[in-house]
Amino acid sequence: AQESAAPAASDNLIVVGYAQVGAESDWRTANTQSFKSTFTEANGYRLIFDDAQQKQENQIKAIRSFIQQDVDYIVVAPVVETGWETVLKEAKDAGIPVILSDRMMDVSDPSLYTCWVGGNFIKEGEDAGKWLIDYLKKQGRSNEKINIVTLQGTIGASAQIGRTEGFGNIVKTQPNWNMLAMQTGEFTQAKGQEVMESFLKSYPDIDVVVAENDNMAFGAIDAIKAAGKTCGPNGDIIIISFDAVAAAFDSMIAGDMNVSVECNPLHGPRVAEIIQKLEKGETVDKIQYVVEEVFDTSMDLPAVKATRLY
Amino acid sequence: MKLRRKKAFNETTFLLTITITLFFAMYIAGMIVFKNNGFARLQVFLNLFISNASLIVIAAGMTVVMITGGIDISVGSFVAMSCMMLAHMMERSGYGAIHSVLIVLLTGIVFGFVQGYLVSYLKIQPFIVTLAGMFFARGMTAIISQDMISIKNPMFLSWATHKIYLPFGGYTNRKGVLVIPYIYPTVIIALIALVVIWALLRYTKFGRRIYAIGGSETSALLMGLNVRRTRLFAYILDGFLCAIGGILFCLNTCSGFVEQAKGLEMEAIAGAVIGGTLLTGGVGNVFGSLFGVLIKGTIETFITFQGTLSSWWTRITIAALLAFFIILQSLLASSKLKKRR
Amino acid sequence: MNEKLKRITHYRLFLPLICLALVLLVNMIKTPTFFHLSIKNGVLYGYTVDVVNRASELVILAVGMTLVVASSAGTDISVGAVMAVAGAVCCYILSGGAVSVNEYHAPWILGLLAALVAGTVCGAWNGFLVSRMKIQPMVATLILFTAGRGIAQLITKGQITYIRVESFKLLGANIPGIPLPTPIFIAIIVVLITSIVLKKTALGLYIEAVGINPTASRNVGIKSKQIIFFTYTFCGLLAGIAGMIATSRIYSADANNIGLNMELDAILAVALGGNSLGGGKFSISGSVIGAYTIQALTTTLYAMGVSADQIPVYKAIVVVIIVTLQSEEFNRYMRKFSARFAARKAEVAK
Amino acid sequence: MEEHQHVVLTMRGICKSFPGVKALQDVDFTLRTGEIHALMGENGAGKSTLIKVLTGVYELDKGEIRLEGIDHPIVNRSPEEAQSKGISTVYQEVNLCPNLSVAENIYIGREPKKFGRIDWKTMNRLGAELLKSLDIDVDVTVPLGHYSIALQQMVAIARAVDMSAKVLILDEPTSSLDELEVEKLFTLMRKLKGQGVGIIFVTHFLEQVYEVCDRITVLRNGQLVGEYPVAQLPRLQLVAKMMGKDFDDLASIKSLRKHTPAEDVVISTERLGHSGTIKPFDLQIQKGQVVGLAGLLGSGRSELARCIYGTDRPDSGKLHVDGREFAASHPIDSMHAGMAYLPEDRKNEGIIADLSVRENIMIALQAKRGVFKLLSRKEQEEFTDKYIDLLQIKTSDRDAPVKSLSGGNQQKVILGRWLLTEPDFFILDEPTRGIDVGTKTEIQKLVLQLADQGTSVMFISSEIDEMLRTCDKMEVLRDGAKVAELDGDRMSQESIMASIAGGER
Ligand SMILES: Nc1ncnc2c1ncn2[C@@H]1O[C@H](COP(=O)(O)OP(=O)(O)OP(=O)(O)O)[C@@H](O)[C@H]1O
Ligand SMILES: Nc1ncnc2c1ncn2[C@@H]1O[C@H](COP(=O)(O)OP(=O)(O)OP(=O)(O)O)[C@@H](O)[C@H]1O
Ligand SMILES: [Mg+2]
Ligand SMILES: [Mg+2]
Repeated sequence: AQESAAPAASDNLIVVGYAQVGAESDWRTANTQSFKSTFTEANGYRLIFDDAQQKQENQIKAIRSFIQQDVDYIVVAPVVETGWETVLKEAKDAGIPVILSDRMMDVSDPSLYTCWVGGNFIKEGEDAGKWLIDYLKKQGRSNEKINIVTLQGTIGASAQIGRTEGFGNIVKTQPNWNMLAMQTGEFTQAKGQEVMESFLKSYPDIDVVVAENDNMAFGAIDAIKAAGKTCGPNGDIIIISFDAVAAAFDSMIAGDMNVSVECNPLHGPRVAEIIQKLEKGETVDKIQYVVEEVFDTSMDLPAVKATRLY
Repeated sequence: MKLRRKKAFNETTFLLTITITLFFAMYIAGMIVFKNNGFARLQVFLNLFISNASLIVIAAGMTVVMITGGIDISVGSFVAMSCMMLAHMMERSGYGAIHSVLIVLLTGIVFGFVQGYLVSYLKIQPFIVTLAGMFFARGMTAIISQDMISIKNPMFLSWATHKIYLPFGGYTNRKGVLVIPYIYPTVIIALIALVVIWALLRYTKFGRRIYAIGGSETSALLMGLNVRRTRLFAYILDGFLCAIGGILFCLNTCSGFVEQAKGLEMEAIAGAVIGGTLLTGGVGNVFGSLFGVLIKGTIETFITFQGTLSSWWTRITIAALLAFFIILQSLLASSKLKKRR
Repeated sequence: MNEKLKRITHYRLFLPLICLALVLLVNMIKTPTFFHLSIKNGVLYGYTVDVVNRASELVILAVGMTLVVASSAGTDISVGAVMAVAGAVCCYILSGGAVSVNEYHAPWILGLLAALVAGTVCGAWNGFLVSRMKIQPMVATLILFTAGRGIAQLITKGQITYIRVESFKLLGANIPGIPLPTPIFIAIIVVLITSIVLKKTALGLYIEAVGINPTASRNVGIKSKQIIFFTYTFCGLLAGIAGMIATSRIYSADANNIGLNMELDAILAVALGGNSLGGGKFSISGSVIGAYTIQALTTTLYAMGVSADQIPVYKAIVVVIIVTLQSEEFNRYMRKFSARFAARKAEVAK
Repeated sequence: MEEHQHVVLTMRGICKSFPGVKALQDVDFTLRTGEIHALMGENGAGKSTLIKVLTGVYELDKGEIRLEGIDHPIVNRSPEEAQSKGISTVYQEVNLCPNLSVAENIYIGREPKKFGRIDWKTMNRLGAELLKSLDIDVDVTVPLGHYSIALQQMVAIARAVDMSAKVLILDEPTSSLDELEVEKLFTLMRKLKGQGVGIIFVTHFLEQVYEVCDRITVLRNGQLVGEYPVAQLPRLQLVAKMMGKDFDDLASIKSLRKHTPAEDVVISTERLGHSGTIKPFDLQIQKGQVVGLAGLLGSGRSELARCIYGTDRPDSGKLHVDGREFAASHPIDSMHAGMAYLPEDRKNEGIIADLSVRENIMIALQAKRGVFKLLSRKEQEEFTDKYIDLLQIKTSDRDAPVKSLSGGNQQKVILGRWLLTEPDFFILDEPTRGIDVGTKTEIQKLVLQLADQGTSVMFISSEIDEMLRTCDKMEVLRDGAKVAELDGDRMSQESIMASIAGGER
């Protein structure tokens, strides 16, 4: 269907409909910003942005509305992975290519979407685990018994599933690591703190806290301090976190957090690249990972932070 | 005796007229504002029904319990539970689509029965009972499975994706594809359910009793109506409609996961109230609720067509339009009432 | 003896208290460490402290919700969102619009006042809709319920605004030298002031009268609309206070999560306290006990390691049991049943 | 005649108690076919309770109920069950659904059907015909709540009558009806009696008892005093039996009046009007004067009272209080100007049901003092006890919720509430509705006493007698306009009836 794409509308702009999840976190806001600053009229695009308020129903409605508005491309950052068969088929019937961002879609027919751009959550989890192995080795604690607790994200979210699985893969290889408990902190600071308080009372000797996003890590740090313990590179408890938002750098600089594994939200330029290729009629890779790094306190964090956009 | 009567008119009809008029006014306004973006296309109108089929049925159930003077805030969670049950049964437990659907319907009846029993026989406040119902259903969803389950059952998918084309209103889009207007079977089911409930409320003893107990429970009791049983049945009917709503919702989303259909109860309540149902009971009409839902849907369509709002402006705009509508309705109603005095 | 027992069981708060006791009893058995208290860094530390501490926002909201329910026979479902607005306003003022600051850009008190004003304004808006425009409470407050977090995000531009100043955390943590967290005191102060005002003035009576029969109340010279307006405004103010505590706990304005789903818990607290959601007679102390019961339940389930998204099931079961025990109808059935049972026993004995 | 009457209903040894009150103790009651049986007693004697026990609204504690044709004692667990056994009832407070149409209220539960669905056309036609036969001409498709209480009462009666039961119970059906309607009701009752229906009739109007009833059962304080054929129980004796003591006749009341009203005008209206209900109205009330408003149902008496008091805002004309122009924006303003208002719709506008007797009594004075000057608990209790005593309010406890009182006693509570504020101008809209003879006299005396102390009173009542006994001046209304103003000797039953009927005067 791509060859038959009609020349763009009278104003010659490429119309892109973007169905975003919501604005539930700083990460998401940075992600939205990345799209809004890439798909500008100056760059030859008209962006129709829709915010689903974290509801899949709303995204489905938005995609249907995009079809009626005759957009050239639909970009979706799905709220959830499942349940897209019907509406993607409608888009396909209308001849509009669909690009996924951030989360995958679980559909029976992969031809329903053109390609996917995003981070690799399992890899993030594994990176965190590998970092911990190195770190413990450096500290000479490789053979010590290490007690770990995990503050999980909202159960069912791709980030939660991927990070839990990735870190779990590494835990399995380390017989001296002991996963004491996993409980969801629903990706929020307040819940993270509440759950951590509970952990601290049930388990007196925790060595490592894995928080599946930065916000929960902040909450955990507060709870640890309130319990009269210390954390960070010079403390009793090692804090491992994900996302690496600006506040996480502050926390690492302050010496509270050990490491944060990046989850890159800047998908806009990457999607624009893909669209340009498609416009030229080229084929694109189905799965495209964005680059992600690991930041820890051994780096020159203030310098790194200055270069970052979110 | 010669009686001077206050001007003959009926609040219900009046509110309904306001709602319907405002809906069309709003829709036409949309066609004018977004005339270059295809708002006037038939499919946009049909999408209102396609996307809101389940909400229409659920709002009808909500209307029934609201007429009794009750409320049901468990519907969103119940829908999530229905979807999860369907997904889990078909994908993990090997049930067929038909069996799964029947089991969900039965669950709806049982769920309605339990809530109804607590409300009518133990006289516990509906808000609290259904709040507990809400917690229960949401938690149960998580207990059934914490995963996201995609439904791939071929029969179910064929129901979900079976387009029913309309013989008119087609157009060719910019990709050169001929787009013919269509609806899904869900829309037809929803409309049938709506008509059935309307007839039930208007033409059966059960229906009239629902209005009676909403108007005055003591009076209904003293007039010799079985208040408790009527109320119990109202909740059972509501539970059944929620189950249908859940199935329609699942046909639209084809998946089950814990966070599904969050806040659906508020949408259903808003739909019913905009449609002229009173939370205090005794007054309401399922067609009003239909238009209430459509108005909400139209507001959302505006937002997508607008296409530049950030998340916060989306929320604020929806709320502002809602406020505008509610206040306008209240002003119209009260000025009319004043005249009557 | 029997008389005395009867008097106690007829005491209004008897059942709510029993419920709380039951929840705590379960703890005693299931989680022996639940009642352990120790002192760390001069601060009292333990699960029970957590319960009382974490319940503070809920207690404050429940007080406001009680009055709203009593006066208007309706609920304010916007309180959670109003908390977020208050937090956002405060952080915006204190940060001067930046995403993260290490020192105040405006005096702390200004931020606090702004937050309270924001809460009050939101409450007044709800009050206006309910009392003047005669919109049904749940629908009237639905507007802010929908818009509130949007407004909060608008203020914070969709980002979490951090105020990394030690003194900002005091409201949500411990003031040095005082062994209990500050929120506990704030909750107590709110409850005390409200109760005293209700006791020492005719306000409580007015609220009940208006809730029971607004027309009759008007006829005896009570300004029903003003009373309803007042309760909503006050509820907004309390939501503002609760929002400040929640914000201070995480020293940041998180528009999406502050006060999330708190409205439901607040309404539940009111009902568990034995208050009718149909308006009229109310008991603040009942609602307060209700609020502590809910938090005790939540903390208990955490302590028992129940997964967060399954917690609602247990909560629902406990709630149903509690309200059933409180229901008069149920007690009537039970009395009848036990009478019949006694009769049968007597027959058998013959 | 007695011979071919047989017993249709017997109640033996009926007991019922509420927390703190023994409402019925060992009461017997017998109803025969084709008789109208008056159930008499003071407020709170237990009449309504007896009826509610019979129809299953309350569960009875002890006793036995037998119905003709059923050979074992029956227990009604709900009004539904009672109805199915042929007992149809009009309860004391109008108990219909305001949101349903008039026709539905008549037929709900037994709607005419066609093809299994409710046949609205037939229902509306039947409803209209039924009401027409009672000489009521209304639009039966309109929600009942749009009509006045009196009409609602008639609809309730029509409903009960139409169910053509074995037993028909009417609990104070006449309290809000005017004489013409009462006549219509009586005609109807006689017709049913002729058809062999047994009718239980509760009323506080003694004349009515002697007009239609065959037999009287008297209750006092929840106990049976006795059952008597009407002919053997003269009026005075009946009253003595009800009250348990001798009773000075009503006729002598007027002589209690010592002073004549002073000249200074307290309230005056100047073309006061309210669109649709009252036409421009001129009225002057002097200090210590009792002014009666007479007229048929819906003639606008209550509306006028409401406009003066400020619950409704007049939209034309002026109101003067003590010579100064006065416009109330809220009843509290009127209260500060010295007014008090006892509304006719007790249930919806008078009592605050869940509050205690004490709170109901003190609330108006409290509102007048302002929210911050709370009456001390001691003052509250003193005041309450004073009025419980003065008005002989029957209640188990001053802190009992007022909704647990009998209808008449609730009315006394409201009266006490206003007396406590010591008003200069007291508007009484049907103050004696649902009040027993003894108390009625007391209230009339009270009105005269108040007038003697300089309080002006506006008295609205459907009983012309009662007004003749108390009023110095009568205003007669028809269709919202004043048709006559009568005072002194020109005030008589005939002249008032003539004005109402619309003769040229
Ligand atoms: N639901 C109730 N709860 C408690 N007490 C009640 C209740 N209903 C009635 N009573 C009490 O029972 C007694 C009898 O009341 P009832 O209503 O039968 O009187 P009545 O004879 O109908 O009087 P009236 O002429 O004023 O209507 C009264 O003392 C009243 O206070
Ligand atoms: N039969 C009726 N049908 C319709 N409306 C009526 C009827 N009777 C009265 N109303 C309305 O009810 C309101 C009250 O009338 P109002 O009470 O002033 O008359 P009233 O002379 O006091 O009669 P009542 O004896 O019933 O108290 C008015 O708004 C009037 O228009
Ligand atoms: Mg009575
Ligand atoms: Mg009147």
